[in-house]
Amino acid sequence: MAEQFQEPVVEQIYTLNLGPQHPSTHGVLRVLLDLDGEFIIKADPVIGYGHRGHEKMAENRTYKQFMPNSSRMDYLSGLLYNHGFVLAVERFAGVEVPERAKYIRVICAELNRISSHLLWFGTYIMDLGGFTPFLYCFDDRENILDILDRVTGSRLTYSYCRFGGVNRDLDGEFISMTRAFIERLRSRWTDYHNLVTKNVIFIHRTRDVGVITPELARQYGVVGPNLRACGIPFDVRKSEPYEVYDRFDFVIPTGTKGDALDRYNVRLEEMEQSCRIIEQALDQLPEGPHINEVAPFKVKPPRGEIYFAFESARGLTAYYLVSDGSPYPYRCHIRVPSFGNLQVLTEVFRGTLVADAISILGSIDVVIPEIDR
Amino acid sequence: MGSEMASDWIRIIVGLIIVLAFSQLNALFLVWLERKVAGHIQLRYGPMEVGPHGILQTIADGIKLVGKELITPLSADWKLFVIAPVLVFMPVLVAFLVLPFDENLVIRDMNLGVLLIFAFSTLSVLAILAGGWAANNKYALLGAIRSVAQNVAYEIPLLLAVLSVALMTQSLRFSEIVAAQCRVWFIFLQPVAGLIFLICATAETNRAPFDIPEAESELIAGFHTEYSGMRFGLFFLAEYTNMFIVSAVATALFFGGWHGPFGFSFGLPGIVWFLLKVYILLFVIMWVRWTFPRVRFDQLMNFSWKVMLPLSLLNLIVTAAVLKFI
Amino acid sequence: MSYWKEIIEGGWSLVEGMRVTVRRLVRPVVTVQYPRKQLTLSPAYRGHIEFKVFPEIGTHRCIACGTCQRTCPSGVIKVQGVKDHARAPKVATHYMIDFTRCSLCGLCVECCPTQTLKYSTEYQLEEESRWDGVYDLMARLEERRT
Amino acid sequence: MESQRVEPVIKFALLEDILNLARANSLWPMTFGLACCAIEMMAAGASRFDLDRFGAGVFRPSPRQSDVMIVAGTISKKMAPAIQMLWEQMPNPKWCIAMGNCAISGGPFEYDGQYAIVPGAHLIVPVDITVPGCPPRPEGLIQGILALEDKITGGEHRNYLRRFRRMGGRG
Amino acid sequence: MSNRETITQKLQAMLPADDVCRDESCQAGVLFSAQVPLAKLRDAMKECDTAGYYLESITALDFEDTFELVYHLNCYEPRARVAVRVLCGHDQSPATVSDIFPSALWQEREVHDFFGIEFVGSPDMRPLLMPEDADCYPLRKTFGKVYAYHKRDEIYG
Repeated sequence: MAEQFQEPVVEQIYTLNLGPQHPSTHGVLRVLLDLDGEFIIKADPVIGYGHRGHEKMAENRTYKQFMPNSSRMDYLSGLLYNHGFVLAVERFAGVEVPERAKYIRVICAELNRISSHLLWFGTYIMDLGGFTPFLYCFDDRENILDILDRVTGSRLTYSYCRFGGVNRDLDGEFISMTRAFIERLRSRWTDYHNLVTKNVIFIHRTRDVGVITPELARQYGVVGPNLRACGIPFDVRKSEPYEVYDRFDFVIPTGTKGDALDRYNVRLEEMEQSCRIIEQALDQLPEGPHINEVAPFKVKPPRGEIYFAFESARGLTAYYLVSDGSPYPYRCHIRVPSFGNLQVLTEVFRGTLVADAISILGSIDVVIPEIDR
Repeated sequence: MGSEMASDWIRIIVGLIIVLAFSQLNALFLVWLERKVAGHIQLRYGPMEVGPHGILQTIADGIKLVGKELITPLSADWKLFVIAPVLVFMPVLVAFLVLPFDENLVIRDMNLGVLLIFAFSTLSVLAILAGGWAANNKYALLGAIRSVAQNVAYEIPLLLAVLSVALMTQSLRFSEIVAAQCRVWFIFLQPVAGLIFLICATAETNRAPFDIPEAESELIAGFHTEYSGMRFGLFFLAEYTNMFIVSAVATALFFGGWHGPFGFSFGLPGIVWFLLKVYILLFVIMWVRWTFPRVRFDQLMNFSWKVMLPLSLLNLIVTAAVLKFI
Repeated sequence: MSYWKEIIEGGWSLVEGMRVTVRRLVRPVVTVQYPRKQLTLSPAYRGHIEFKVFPEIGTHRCIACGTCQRTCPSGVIKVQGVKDHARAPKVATHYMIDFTRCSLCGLCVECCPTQTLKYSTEYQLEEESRWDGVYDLMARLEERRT
Repeated sequence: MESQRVEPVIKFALLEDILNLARANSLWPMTFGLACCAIEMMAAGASRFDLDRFGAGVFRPSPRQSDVMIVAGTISKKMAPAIQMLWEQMPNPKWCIAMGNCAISGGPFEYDGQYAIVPGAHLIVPVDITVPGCPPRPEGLIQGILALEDKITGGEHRNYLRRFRRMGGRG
Repeated sequence: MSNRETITQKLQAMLPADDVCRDESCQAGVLFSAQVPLAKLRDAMKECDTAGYYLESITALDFEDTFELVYHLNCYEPRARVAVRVLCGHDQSPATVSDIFPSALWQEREVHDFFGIEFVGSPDMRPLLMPEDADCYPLRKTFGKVYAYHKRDEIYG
């Protein structure tokens, strides 16, 4: 339907303001829609309402002091960002990490990824109008937050990883709770599939909606589940394996058409893959210290730069650190996946209905303070 | 002549008082019931702290809404803006006039009862359009236009479904329709018409999968974006009273009004059966609301014109054919 | 004929969805009625920072070295100490934290040379104004001890 | 910019009490999440810490129908005028809860060279209750709402519809 | 032959030998980094576009003597990241690449927001993350509190 849409001759364009305060913009995003009736002629997202100046703060704090900021950019996958930042600085400054700490970090990161996907699943169905799955997902998500709260101390913004290991060691209770959670989540898939995936209204709302072709994805730098939905199996955990990800076997789910339904299926399948990773990591969890005691208190990476990419819940995220040998980073640029994912909307929104636009925006799963940094 | 006229007047006044009291209390009860049903479907409690099990919750909401400031936007067309909530609530009250609560418990048993209800229910669409248009808010305008298109699209299959029932009973008088169902309910004779009626009824009252006009995630709050305080309260009460009327008409037409199942009334008076069935139907409407996502606007239209209309026409023809040859 | 098949299939999927919700309707409720029943906190919970009471000396062991004050990314801690005489160890007299600027990162607890800070388990905080969020750890210590 | 409260001319003690009691027990929050605290606000509204039990679970999207604005997250300078406009659009008996350190005082993002955020919601909106924490637990938000209810009815003992004493916090 | 081999040959052919360095182990995360003069920026980008690369990020570094724009490009193959580095003085302004890579549009607007670097030929240069009436360029080292301000060769030797 979008291809044969030509620019209509409209004397007076009806601009609608999907304002900074809107139930389905997941935060403070404003999209200026030029409408012809219900069809969108032009969409122009306006961002910056959540800009907090993280990169400027990185230049006047030490590496260790920038830690709380790292998990507040994308607060849905706070632990993944925290883990990424710590890995970047460790590889840059050459800090040793004991084996057990690596496994603990991977387990907590994958749990955080599942909780981020669960929240996306809930809010996406709420954007389409169904209120109940949102609360079922929050119910599951509360279990993950309990597990992570047990070991990190906070529910959402974790400062759990340290240069050289983790802050606190796992205990038997954590492992049994995680295994119980994974069984519970797997037993609920049949319910969720019956409630949502097989639902005919849901299928009509998502099939062939917001199709992103591989070429469009390449031009706009779309990464993560949205890219894998177009059929390109690109996952940083497989293409540039960091930490211990190369010791687990897991599949990268990919879609075919790249429409909202494929993005939905890819994310559900990814949750299943994360469960498999966690199980393998729990089986291979070695003994030993959870932190490298001799790690230097003040980390001073050598002069030069590092561009460390890792896979957050929304796609390829990268820390580009330039250091002048002092404990203060000279420049810290964070490449954020949702930046490209949101930009592709200017192309995909053209010719769709307002209801479709909300469905596409929900299926692309953007977190606004992550874009605005 | 005088006494007959006098008793008629008394009947009207008493009926009016009962109707006003009943519709208000019933709306308050329905709001509480909806929040409890929604809560328990979503594994939570719903209103609990305000009075035992939260029964005073809707009263607190009502008083708060009365105590709120009524904002009329400067650029709004204030005359229409003020009339719209009243206009949306008035036809809903009139519809109570002909509802068959029991054998003789009808305020005014007209021979065109069914027609009266549907005539007045279309008036509420005009009120929604007036409300949406007068608010001079882009979202309200979109919501109003959508609600007009939706109600027009779903009015026709609704009437055709009712027509097939009227065809069977040769009359539009409620008491005769219900009397004809004393042994076997029409839902067993006309299952397709019953289903169509229920689906179109939920669409008529802007509920559940068809709540496009006040789509929360797309158009902020649809046509009542600009309404605050008791004006919004009136829209809210009108929606729930509309739900009650639609399910009452469905019980009267398809589920055998005040008759017990298959003629055994188990000693319960007619009105108990009638209210029992109405509240079961209301529970189904609420249950549907908390299960399904929202239909997109053009799918809504296709569903009505391409699925509902042909089905109801087919049903009408089949009923006529069957009646002709028996 | 796909027209009819689609209608029937669609209808069946809707009924399937309704079956899921009605089963949840009868399932026990998940809510923890917070003010009446409280969740058991996890052992690692991070409330705002507090002094550890060392049993042997009965009070905190803060020497007002200011490491935590310097390490804190958002400058939350203000500490002052006093020395009895030239060669005596320094002892902290005032220790104030502005909890409304704290990001609970835990750097102060780790960098403290005498390990005298720990996380409190206060999670039900609400104040009237912004300045109520400034806590005096000394006063809290006295309060807790009596 | 401190917008003053319009005090009604005639004060009926009993009517005022009933109205305040009703207002306290049906606070409709406006869905207004800015950053991380919005997720905790959603968690408070979800099924484990159910806000609907206190009548505060109806999250109204439009400012016209909401009574309390929960500022949850960092207020950036670009967002400040929008927040003020939303506050003006709300009908009058309205309250504001500043949830999370960023909304109270700029939180971890406030330092002397900061160019992007407004350090505290009290600079643009009159704040009634602050809930510190980064992010505060959902129980903290429930405590905040209960404290707001006490503030509206003027004291915990005057909220007759609620039969429990508020615990925790300083109380 | 995989994309990354084609792009390394093409860039090597286009640039003098000393400007290009290849680090097979990707210790710094980048396989191949090329120091491109300002004039050749656009056709280096065209090469990457034809070789199937996507633009990952544009970063500007602020030194005392010059700005430096680092274009990171990556393709969907393991270990295939390329860094195209451009030195442009405080007063010079590089050409836009938003017609080759549409994702560059927003990234250039962001760099313009924070550093004030003008991109010649870019369709719209409205502030992206800063408020409309922003007059300062915050990420410059001269603005606000910063730890250090170095020349380029103090860091890159």
